[in-house]
Amino acid sequence: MRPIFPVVDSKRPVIKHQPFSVIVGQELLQAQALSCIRQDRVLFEQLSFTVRAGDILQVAGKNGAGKSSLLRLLAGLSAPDEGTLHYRSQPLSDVVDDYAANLCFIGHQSGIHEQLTALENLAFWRAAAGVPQPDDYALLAQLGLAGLEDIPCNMLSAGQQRRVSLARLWFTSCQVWILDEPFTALDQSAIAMLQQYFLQHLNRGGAIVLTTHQNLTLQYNSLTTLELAYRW
Amino acid sequence: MRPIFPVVDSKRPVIKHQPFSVIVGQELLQAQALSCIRQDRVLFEQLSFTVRAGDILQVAGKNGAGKSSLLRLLAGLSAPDEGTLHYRSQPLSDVVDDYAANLCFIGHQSGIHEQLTALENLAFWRAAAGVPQPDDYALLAQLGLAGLEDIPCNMLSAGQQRRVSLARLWFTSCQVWILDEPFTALDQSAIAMLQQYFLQHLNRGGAIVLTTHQNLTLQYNSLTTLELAYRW
Amino acid sequence: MHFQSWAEFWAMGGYGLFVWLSFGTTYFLLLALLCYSQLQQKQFKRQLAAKLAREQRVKQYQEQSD
Amino acid sequence: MVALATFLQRELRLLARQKADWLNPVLFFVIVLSLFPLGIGPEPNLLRIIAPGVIWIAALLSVLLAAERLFKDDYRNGVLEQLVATRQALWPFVFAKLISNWLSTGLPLVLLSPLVALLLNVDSASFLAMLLTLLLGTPLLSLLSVLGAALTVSADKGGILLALLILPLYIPLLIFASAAMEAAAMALPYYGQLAIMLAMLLVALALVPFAVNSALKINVS
Amino acid sequence: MVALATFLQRELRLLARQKADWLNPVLFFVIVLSLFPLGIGPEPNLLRIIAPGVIWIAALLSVLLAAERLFKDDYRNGVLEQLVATRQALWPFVFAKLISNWLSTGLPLVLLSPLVALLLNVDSASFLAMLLTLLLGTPLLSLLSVLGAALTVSADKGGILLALLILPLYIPLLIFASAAMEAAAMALPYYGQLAIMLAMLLVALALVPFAVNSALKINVS
Amino acid sequence: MFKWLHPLAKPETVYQLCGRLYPWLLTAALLLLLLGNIWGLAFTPPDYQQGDSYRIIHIHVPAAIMSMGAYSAMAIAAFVALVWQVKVAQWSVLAIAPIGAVYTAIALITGMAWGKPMWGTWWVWDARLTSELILLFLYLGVIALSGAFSDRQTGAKVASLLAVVGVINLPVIHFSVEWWNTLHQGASITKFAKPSIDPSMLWPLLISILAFKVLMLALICLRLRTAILVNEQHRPWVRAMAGDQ
Ligand code: HEM
Ligand SMILES: Nc1ncnc2c1ncn2[C@@H]1O[C@H](COP(=O)(O)OP(=O)(O)OP(=O)(O)O)[C@@H](O)[C@H]1O
Ligand SMILES: Nc1ncnc2c1ncn2[C@@H]1O[C@H](COP(=O)(O)OP(=O)(O)OP(=O)(O)O)[C@@H](O)[C@H]1O
Ligand SMILES: [Mg+2]
Ligand SMILES: [Mg+2]
Repeated sequence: MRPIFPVVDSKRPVIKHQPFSVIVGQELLQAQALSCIRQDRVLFEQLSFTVRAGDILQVAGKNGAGKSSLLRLLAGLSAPDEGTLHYRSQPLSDVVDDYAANLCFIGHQSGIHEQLTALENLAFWRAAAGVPQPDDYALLAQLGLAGLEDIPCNMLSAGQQRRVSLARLWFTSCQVWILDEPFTALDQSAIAMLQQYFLQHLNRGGAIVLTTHQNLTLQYNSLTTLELAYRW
Repeated sequence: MRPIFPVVDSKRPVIKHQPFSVIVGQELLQAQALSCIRQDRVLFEQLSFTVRAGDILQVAGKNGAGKSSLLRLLAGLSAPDEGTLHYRSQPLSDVVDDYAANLCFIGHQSGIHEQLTALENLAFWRAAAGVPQPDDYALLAQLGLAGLEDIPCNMLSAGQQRRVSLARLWFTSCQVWILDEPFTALDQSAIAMLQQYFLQHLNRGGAIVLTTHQNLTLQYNSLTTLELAYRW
Repeated sequence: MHFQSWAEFWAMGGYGLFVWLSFGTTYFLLLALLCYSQLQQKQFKRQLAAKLAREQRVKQYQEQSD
Repeated sequence: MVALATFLQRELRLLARQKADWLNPVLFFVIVLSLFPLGIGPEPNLLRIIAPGVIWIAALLSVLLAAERLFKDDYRNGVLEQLVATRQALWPFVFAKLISNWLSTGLPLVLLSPLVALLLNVDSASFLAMLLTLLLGTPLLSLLSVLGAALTVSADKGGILLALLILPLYIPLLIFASAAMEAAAMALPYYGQLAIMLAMLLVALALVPFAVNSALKINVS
Repeated sequence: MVALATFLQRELRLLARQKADWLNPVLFFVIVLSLFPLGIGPEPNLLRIIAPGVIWIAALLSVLLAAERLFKDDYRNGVLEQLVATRQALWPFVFAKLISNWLSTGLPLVLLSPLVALLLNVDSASFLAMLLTLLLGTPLLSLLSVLGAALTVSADKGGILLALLILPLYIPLLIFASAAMEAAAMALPYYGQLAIMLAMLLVALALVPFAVNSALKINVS
Repeated sequence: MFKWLHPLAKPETVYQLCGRLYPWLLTAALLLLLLGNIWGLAFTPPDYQQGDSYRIIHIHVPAAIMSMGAYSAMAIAAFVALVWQVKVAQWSVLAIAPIGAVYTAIALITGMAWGKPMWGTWWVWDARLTSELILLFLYLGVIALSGAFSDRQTGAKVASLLAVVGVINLPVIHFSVEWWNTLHQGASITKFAKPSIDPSMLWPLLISILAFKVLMLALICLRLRTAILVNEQHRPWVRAMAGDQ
């Protein structure tokens, strides 16, 4: 049985991150001459960029420009029509397992099961990530979900569901985060908190690729914006 | 068969709105001492407000404050636990059919069928609203979906799907719009266009109730913000 | 009293198995339903008390963090 | 009426797009029927005796499988919610679903009946009875399954709950339909059974749409 | 292993939460079985003859119906997509699904068999055979249905496509299982049939997880 | 006219009323049950045809009759709930359903245990047996449906709708099964015809029927109280009560 009255102390850091072996500025992901074709339409062509440890890459562009498609390519969920991807200077296909183990991808869909409670969803993702020792009450309280830990997620509001989904970022030890519109449905305070946490991750040597239609409001050291044009 | 190359003239107004009989400033919706209980938690209590023709009411608040729940109450989808709703000074339950005929509700979900094309979805909603004479190619072009009219909506990007869903606002002749986070997934230009269109509707004597976590950027004459506190 | 002895009573004229099977299951099911319903009520009352106390704590926590 | 026509057109278009939605129940029907000779043994007499019951059980199951998805998509993407908010458009929507459901599952079963008669050694007298009972019975089946689908749209559990709800309601139909076919096989008249089936159909036709309507309203609120 | 345990726990918790997920297949099984006497007629002898085939067909259908939802939820809300992105966690996920599927559908059918024997007048010799075939056959059934569910998870068509994919694979199982029960009813030995069923089970156990794994990967990309 | 019923729509009143009635009803039911069953088991002569096996009648018939009675009670409550939106009625639907299901199961089990010595088989596909089995399925359907939604209110409403639909279907089932059976069987189960009951056997039977009825009322009171608490847990009076404990 779980304790009914978890001791919540919001000052204490919830997770002690084991720092991944980082050479700051090391090249993590290199895209060379990527192109993506959907429905016989070229979304983008000859796209090359590099993501280094400590970088945050914001993929911008109008609706339908191909941001989500690019992110799915980077996450290894689909293969580029042309061009190559390298992870730590090796072709992605050779090191796909290493890469996957170091990657946290959260897509348009939240990745939480609606019938399960927030706690149970977190336990699932912990196990998938191989992270032990749950301290999820504190984590959820920190995310503003105190008291909602053990009701099925379909009874949470849109933004609360999103918070549960993003909670994964707080215990993952992966270096590369790929996030498709993480700010959807979040209120302003949650967005601010999330961005603060992004900063921490970058300072630890992590890398983030994300899309969002809202502006990133904090001061990032190495923010790159990749503007995709909507091509017909 | 539909013409393959429809003649699109984006200058021409797509729909001629039959102006609803409006007395500007007339009281449309009155909420008196509303309260709402979800999962045995009181989300809000003793909430009273009035929506007049020409008003725009932004329901604000943190995630889980009860914004969506309030909007569903106002749309007649669920009944308030306490308090009453009046439409044009009559109890809502007496005039529910009149009210429904004058109401356009678009919720968190987009209300478009993923297997159908944009055109087919619009045809469906036209029929439901009882609006004849489709000129949907022009409308979709105006919404930036030119060339995407006849592919199934599950092949559209998130923002494009949202645009299809919102297209309904362009042909409805309803006076009251209730929109739950209409800006989700839209890019900045689409948000600007939508707000411009809100202004038109308000000037015609329409009324809008909406939620959004982004700020409304235009100058509205009678914008009211209703701040719901997150209560535990 | 129709039966002469207890043994005869339990035997039920050779139909003991069927008679006692039916009466047994009947009483068992009725009793189970009764206990289950009562248990449900008790359990819920306990849950509610716990929930109220928890609410208190959440309020405290919110006040602290404000 | 305009709305009904448009809605029906939409449903038919969806069926044309997702051919599996009507092809699969039919194939399922045939496959389940062909399982019986395999499971029970190929003696023609035995097959003929069990044919009426088996045909109707297979028909039920295939219609049931198809019904589950009937409102699910429209519920999930919010169409249903927004239709309920407009109220008057709900009626044509329900009728369009009913009609398209029968067209896509009941009608193919009727058209398929000659093949089935062949598979299970049904003689020509019972074949006529089978055709007639299918014609009368499948619309009733559609009505019941649409009702079941409407009751369970927002339920967390899937198809089996639907089956559980519908099967008791369906038993009278099964009894009368297979009785009619048996009577036909014994060269007895079976107008009585057909009349009762017709009566049940009419009653259901009058009542089920109301029930569906309010079930949908309850489910989205 | 840790992951497998957690995942299995998650599945079991889901089952405990959605009791209907395992109760309904069982009820469905019973209800379908009770449809046969209603449709075919209540003569005990006839029922006894068709019992083996009917029991196995009902078992198939109930497992099939339950399997449909197996991956659907996880697909729709993006769990599957994100699991595939992590790769190594997919294996325990698949095994957890397999185990929980059998626990929630196959096992209850085995436990229910005495009742079924009663309903359909099965004698005690065939009852033993029925128990044994169910014990060997339902895991195979689970494997096949999980495979079907994985293959169809992103298909827009629902359960019926699954049924189509699985039913042909299932025919050998049906034939051997009902042959074993018939042999038992005639007091003949039926080790042969059981051995073949065991062999099929082992082969499936070795191959199906791979197939499921790659089916899931293909479906999300 | 129905003014006196009005307070009964108020959950708190019903809660207190049920609380007051429950102990009395429960003791009365237990006493009546003991009286009827002991009388029927030990103090009546055996049936000249069925011997002592007929004593099963003292639970079989009450359970069978009340299984149907419970359904009508449930259906009426469901109808009231749907038409007049009376919340208490809605909760009583879910309170009654398990009771009805248990009674039906008892009728089935005792019937089977009686059928084995009388007909030589545990189960035949007779009309009355079959329709009782279907009744059990209907109950289970209502229970399963009410539990299938994450929102309690929706579950209760949908289950009420199903209960009402089921009641329209009940006579259809009844007659179809009756009619279906006579086509095939009929002769083989003439034993099922009403045995003409001796008054000395009738009294304990009547008492047992009454006992089952009163027990049902008691159980409804108990379960309805829980339902009221669960559904009104946000009300001050419930909270105050829970805080006291
Ligand atoms: C599983 C088996 C059985 C079931 C489901 C069953 C069901 C029922 C039902 C529903 C009733 C109430 C009828 C009414 O009030 O209209 C009933 C009454 C009765 N049953 Fe059974 N029964 C079963 C077996 C038997 C057997 C084996 C006997 C005796 C040989 C028997 C004797 C009676 C009698 C004497 C009555 C009361 C007479 C009457 O009210 O018409 N039952 N049973
Ligand atoms: N599953 C798919 N199959 C075929 N085409 C697709 C699919 N998903 C997207 N597309 C096409 O690719 C284009 C880009 O889609 P994508 O989802 O990448 O856009 P996006 O930049 O993420 O837009 P948004 O800001 O709306 O999320 C769209 O115009 C769409 O037509
Ligand atoms: N279907 C439901 N069943 C039970 N409780 C619910 C349900 N939906 C929401 N709630 C509860 O009601 C509260 C308010 O939810 P609501 O969706 O109204 O919030 P919101 O203000 O729209 O939040 P967001 O900004 O995240 O969309 C939530 O905290 C949630 O716990
Ligand atoms: Mg996108
Ligand atoms: Mg909301």
